[in-house]
Amino acid sequence: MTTMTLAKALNAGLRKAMEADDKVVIMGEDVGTLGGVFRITDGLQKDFGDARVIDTPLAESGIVGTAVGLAMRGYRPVVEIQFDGFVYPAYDQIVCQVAKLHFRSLGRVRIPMVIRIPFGGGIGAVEHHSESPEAQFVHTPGLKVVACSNPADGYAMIQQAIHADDPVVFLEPKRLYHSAKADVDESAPAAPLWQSRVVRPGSDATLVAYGPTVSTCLDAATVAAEEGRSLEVIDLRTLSPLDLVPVHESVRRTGRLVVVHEAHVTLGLGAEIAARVTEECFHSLEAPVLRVGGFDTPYPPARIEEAFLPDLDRVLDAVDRTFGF
Amino acid sequence: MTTMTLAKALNAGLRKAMEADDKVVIMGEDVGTLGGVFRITDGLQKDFGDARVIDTPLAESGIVGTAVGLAMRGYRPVVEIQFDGFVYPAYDQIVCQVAKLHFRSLGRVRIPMVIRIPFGGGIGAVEHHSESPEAQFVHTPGLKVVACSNPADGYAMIQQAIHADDPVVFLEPKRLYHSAKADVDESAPAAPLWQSRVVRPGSDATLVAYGPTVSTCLDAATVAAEEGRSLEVIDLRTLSPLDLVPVHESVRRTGRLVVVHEAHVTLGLGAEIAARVTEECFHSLEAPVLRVGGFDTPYPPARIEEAFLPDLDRVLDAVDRTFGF
Amino acid sequence: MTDPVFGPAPERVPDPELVQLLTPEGERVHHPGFDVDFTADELCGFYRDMVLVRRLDIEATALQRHGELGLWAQLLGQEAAQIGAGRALAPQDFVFPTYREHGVAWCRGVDPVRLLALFRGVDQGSWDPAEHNFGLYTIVIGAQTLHATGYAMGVQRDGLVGTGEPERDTAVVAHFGDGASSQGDVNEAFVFAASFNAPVVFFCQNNQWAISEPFERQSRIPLYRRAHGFGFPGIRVDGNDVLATYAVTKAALQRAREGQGPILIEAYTYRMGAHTTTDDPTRYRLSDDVEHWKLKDPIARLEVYLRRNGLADDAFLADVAAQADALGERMRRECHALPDPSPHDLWDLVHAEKTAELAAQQAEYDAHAASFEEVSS
Amino acid sequence: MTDPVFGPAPERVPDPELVQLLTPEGERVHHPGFDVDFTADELCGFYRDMVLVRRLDIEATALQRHGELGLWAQLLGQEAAQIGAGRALAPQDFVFPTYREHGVAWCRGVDPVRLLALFRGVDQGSWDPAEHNFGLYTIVIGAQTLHATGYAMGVQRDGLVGTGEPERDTAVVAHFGDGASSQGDVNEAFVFAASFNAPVVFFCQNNQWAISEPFERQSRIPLYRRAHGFGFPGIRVDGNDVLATYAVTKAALQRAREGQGPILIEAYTYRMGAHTTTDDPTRYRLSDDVEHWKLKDPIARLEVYLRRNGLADDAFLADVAAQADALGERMRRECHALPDPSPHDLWDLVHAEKTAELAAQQAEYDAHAASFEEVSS
Ligand SMILES: Cc1ncc(C[n+]2csc(CCOP(=O)(O)OP(=O)(O)O)c2C)c(N)n1
Ligand SMILES: Cc1ncc(C[n+]2csc(CCOP(=O)(O)OP(=O)(O)O)c2C)c(N)n1
Ligand SMILES: [Mg+2]
Ligand SMILES: [Mg+2]
Repeated sequence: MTTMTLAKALNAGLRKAMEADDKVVIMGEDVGTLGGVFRITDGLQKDFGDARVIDTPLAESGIVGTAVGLAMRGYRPVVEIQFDGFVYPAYDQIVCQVAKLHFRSLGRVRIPMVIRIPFGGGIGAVEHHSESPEAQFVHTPGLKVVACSNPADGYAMIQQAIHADDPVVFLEPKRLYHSAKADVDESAPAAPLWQSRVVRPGSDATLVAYGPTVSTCLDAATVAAEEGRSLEVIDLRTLSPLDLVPVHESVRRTGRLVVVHEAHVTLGLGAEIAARVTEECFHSLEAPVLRVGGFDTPYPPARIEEAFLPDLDRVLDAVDRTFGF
Repeated sequence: MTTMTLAKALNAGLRKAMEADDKVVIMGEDVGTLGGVFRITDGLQKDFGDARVIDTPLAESGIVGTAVGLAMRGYRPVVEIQFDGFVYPAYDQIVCQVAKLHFRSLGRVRIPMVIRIPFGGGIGAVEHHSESPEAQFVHTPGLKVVACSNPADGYAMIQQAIHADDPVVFLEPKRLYHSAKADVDESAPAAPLWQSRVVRPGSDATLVAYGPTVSTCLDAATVAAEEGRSLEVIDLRTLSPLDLVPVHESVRRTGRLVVVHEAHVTLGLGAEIAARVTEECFHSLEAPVLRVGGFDTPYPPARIEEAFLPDLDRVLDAVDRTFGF
Repeated sequence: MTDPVFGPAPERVPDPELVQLLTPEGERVHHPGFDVDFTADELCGFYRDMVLVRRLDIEATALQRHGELGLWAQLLGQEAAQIGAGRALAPQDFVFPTYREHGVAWCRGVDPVRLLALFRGVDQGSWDPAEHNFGLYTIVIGAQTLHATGYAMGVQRDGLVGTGEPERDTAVVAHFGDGASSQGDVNEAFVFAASFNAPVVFFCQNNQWAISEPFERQSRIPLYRRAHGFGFPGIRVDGNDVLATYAVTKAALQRAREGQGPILIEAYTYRMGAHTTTDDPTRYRLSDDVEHWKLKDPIARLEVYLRRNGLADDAFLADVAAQADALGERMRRECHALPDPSPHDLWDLVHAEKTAELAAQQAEYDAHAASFEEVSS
Repeated sequence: MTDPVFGPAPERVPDPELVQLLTPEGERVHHPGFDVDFTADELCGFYRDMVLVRRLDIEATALQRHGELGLWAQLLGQEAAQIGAGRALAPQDFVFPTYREHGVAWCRGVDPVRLLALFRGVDQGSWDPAEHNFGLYTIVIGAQTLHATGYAMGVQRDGLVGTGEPERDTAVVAHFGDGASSQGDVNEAFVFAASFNAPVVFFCQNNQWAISEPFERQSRIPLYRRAHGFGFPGIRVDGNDVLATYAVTKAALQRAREGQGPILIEAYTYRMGAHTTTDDPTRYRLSDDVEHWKLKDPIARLEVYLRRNGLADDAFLADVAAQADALGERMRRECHALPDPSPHDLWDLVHAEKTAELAAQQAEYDAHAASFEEVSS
């Protein structure tokens, strides 16, 4: 059991995966000597050499495209996209190649690639550094998409994602990299990667979140509890496939659901969850599923990002509204 | 009043827009001498010259990126993406530049660009030629997204989109290009671009569709009528902004809604419509909003695309299911 | 025009000769860099290959006309470029094709019927890339050049470059077209290959056209010179000359295997047919042009050479023609017999590990399909 | 090593001299292609500009350290490249910057406080591109090079190339870095610019680093030669020499305005500071390197030259220093005074024509905000 930040937990997880399988290679901009702009790959090039931790030319399509070739040659590339907003030059390779090669080849070609993306806002950054692009990947068949929300999950999930034989978009809540510290039990058996998890039980309404908004929801539940309202909080963890079993179970008890994410509300994950849960739990719902997310505007300048991001007040406000139907 | 195919109607609309404003330029692969692989720009280079109808090098990011520059210089570029599946190399320019420049510049920079995309399946094509990428653009603030479903709309909407001061992703149901013939009244006043439209009134359940699935839904309504069930069909026309006013009005009467599109169900437009309509019409709904769409698999080989695409049976089946709740 | 300040524009540098070993008239010429001797067997083999892949192409085109294929991308005119490139490979080399490399597929032992299946819409490529060391056809222009570069980086990591053992040293070929040279991905592949000195041979078939756009829209200088801007060699070869294409590719592959890094070959050729069976080239090019290139036919010139030098007699030529007939007959037969895929299987193919979500969608589909069978029975 | 078959690897061609007009020691040298005379006013102007933008940079860096800015991208060491490029412009020319062209912004009359606002997180660029003929900062690496090329195609369509009227003929500048040269977009910009012969000057500040990656990761040959692969000229200039940068840029712009098409300038310089204020360059580079480049300081060499030739006296230098102090003081003052934006306005900025959808979201936000004001009041 060690106390560590999310950044350190991911670093430790990557190291573990590299030790376990020498086909694991890390690729990206500045991942070598510098250890990445967030230091997630700190020290790995020193210990595993520059054939396994590769500083690439500055071209995201090139990074993902060459990673496809490495995967076809039997490697397990772990690609770092420096910031969420810079994944788009690689979008074509991800959507048309990474996602489709298994299908296209009738299952003969596997692309066990992990695409790590530091995502979300709240760090006071300039444009393109605070995006939440997950919905677009979840809409793309062939990709799997997960998001960690705490150091213990970060440590376990990155290893599981690397171990998986399918391409995984791995979302890391960048604003928690160096803030969230927690105990990581490196020898504990990890929960399956493809399961969501109830992180706080409750009975009056359900909150669903992932990545950076899990802690927002936990805070909201604490405040709500003081006001006598019991909120259940579910950390989705896996966005594709979606594991809504615990959500359905919860909503059947609470009758009320609010989904919280930083991505734009329109066609964000909340839309899909609302549609599925309404279909599955139609007669249990006391109110429509409500969504709290980033507004349908581009991510704003840092001085007003707090207004853009879902916060405790907007979450509690939505919970209130579910009681108004 | 002239009877024409959708392809001819779009061609006529483009010609009209070019005559009306000499800042309108057309760009793309093979749009010049060849008139585009679907002949939508047929004859335009001959009549307007190669400074206004530009055969570009084979690079979609280059096409959209240079169109941004032309827009900044006061032009109104109409970009043709040859097939839906080839829009992804331009995705970065569309999402990070086209969509955001107005916002980023505090409204000083306008990008009155139209990105024409022949979309959808049903033409027996090879991979990447039958995609429905609309959800990803609807999720992107700053873009407007419309889809035409018939020649009269094609003729009017393309002109309106070119006239609009914002970037518009213009989706054309390629499988209807040369099949759907209809009367186009070139002098009739056009309906506003940003409005959806009830194309068949009904009272028992509501179908919402756009582009290629409008005719599927109209066929379904015809069959249902024979079986004594009255379906209202709404052609969305505008996907971003969404105009759900007629949908809400309809659902308040029918209590049942099925959304039909070719895009993958998960996080397709149906998800957003389900979420919004459920929130707006919670107490009117007799059943959850159901969705009929492409499966969550990559688009399949042509010999089985019919199974993948929403058809009359799947639509009617979903309607039946809304009566089962 | 020489710019007084910036010096000669680079396109004014005299173009080094196209590498050619067999003239359009069937005359064997020599090139100092590629002083190769060919055995009669090799020459006859090239001839047979070219005749057979031309037949393959004609047959597939006919099948499309008869509605058996949804589409066909013709290689007519590019036989020498493809057979030269394909036959130069060592077994361990790996090839990343576009959608038109039927001749290379042939050399790699991919059954032509597998190509038909793809264009018929039965599947999206059903050969095993690992079995043939031949990747799947790639339709998104240029994407495969990055895959090739990454694969070559994998070969480096496997320690299979520069060992000096001919059985082990491995090179990778990235095929692409003149149009593709404009794509960002192709240029990024050049950057990565140069940066990592990857053992990849970029093989561009400049067939003068990207659908309706002439080569000049993509580049104002010969394409092989693009490589110079990235710091590796480029060379232009007569792509209608199978001997030259073979010799140049072989040398380039050897160079890559030895660890000397990437190289760009521009095989200068001509797309004699339409872009694909849906295309109508009369809309954008002169038949004069096509006639001009007919005189450079890759098969005719080798036939003249073989005959003139007594390397092939009537019996040999008749035998090749018979093989072509047999191939055509088999293709027709087996194409008709290709079974349609089952929609049921769709969900099995999405991932290596199927998800519960997709299994549920599959079950739903099956139930729906079953209900229809009930109704119709 | 010369390859016996493919000829000399292109990187072996002797590198033509870097264009330089002022040595690091402050000696004026001559270059046959750029035989330019400068007036005392021009030279003093360059000096003043460089001193002021260095102060601008230092001041902004300090503001970041004090928490007033979220980030700052330093130009330290690149003053000559930027002032040379900026002062060579004609008023009608249009510039597409990256995020580091503070010196060019200065030349284009953009108030430095506007740059602070962006890095403070108040906005994402609040100057009017059309007013200054200076586009917004672009953070996505390379994207702006395509915008520049398209803009230049617009200039062509406006008939403002090769008219011979110096007031009308227009060129466009695309700034980018050495790292950016690897991006697909930049190479596609080269393709488009060459294909359409667009009046665009690609101006690459090769400051040797892309964050922590040395230039060698991006290219194994000097970058100006990339242009040759696309069929247009490239030239390398001493980017720490304001005279040379000015002269080369001026000639390149003129060439573009005359209709001779694109050109690539590689301004060879060095990023003396960190990549941005969040970066720690000690993790990846030697201080020796930095020391070495200090000897090539762009301001010091011009100061030596001015003094030695009696072109600048103490009074002038003191005046420039005073101007720098005043600038610094104003930046501090006005930075503190920058008002925060209002979230309410977000929805007004998304489109030229606001949608009902966004108006509704805006109203909802306003109601929510008002309810909080009620609660807290
Ligand atoms: C990214 C992308 N854009 C557009 C297309 C449509 N398309 C298919 S082939 C082709 C022309 C390709 O020309 P070239 O690279 O010269 O190859 P060739 O067909 O001549 O063999 C185009 C534009 C595509 N397949 N992929
Ligand atoms: C598409 C994209 N990928 C990654 C980044 C992150 N990033 C910002 S600056 C930079 C290095 C740029 O290097 P260079 O082009 O040499 O310009 P310099 O910063 O040296 O001026 C990187 C990788 C980005 N902004 N955009
Ligand atoms: Mg071609
Ligand atoms: Mg740099």
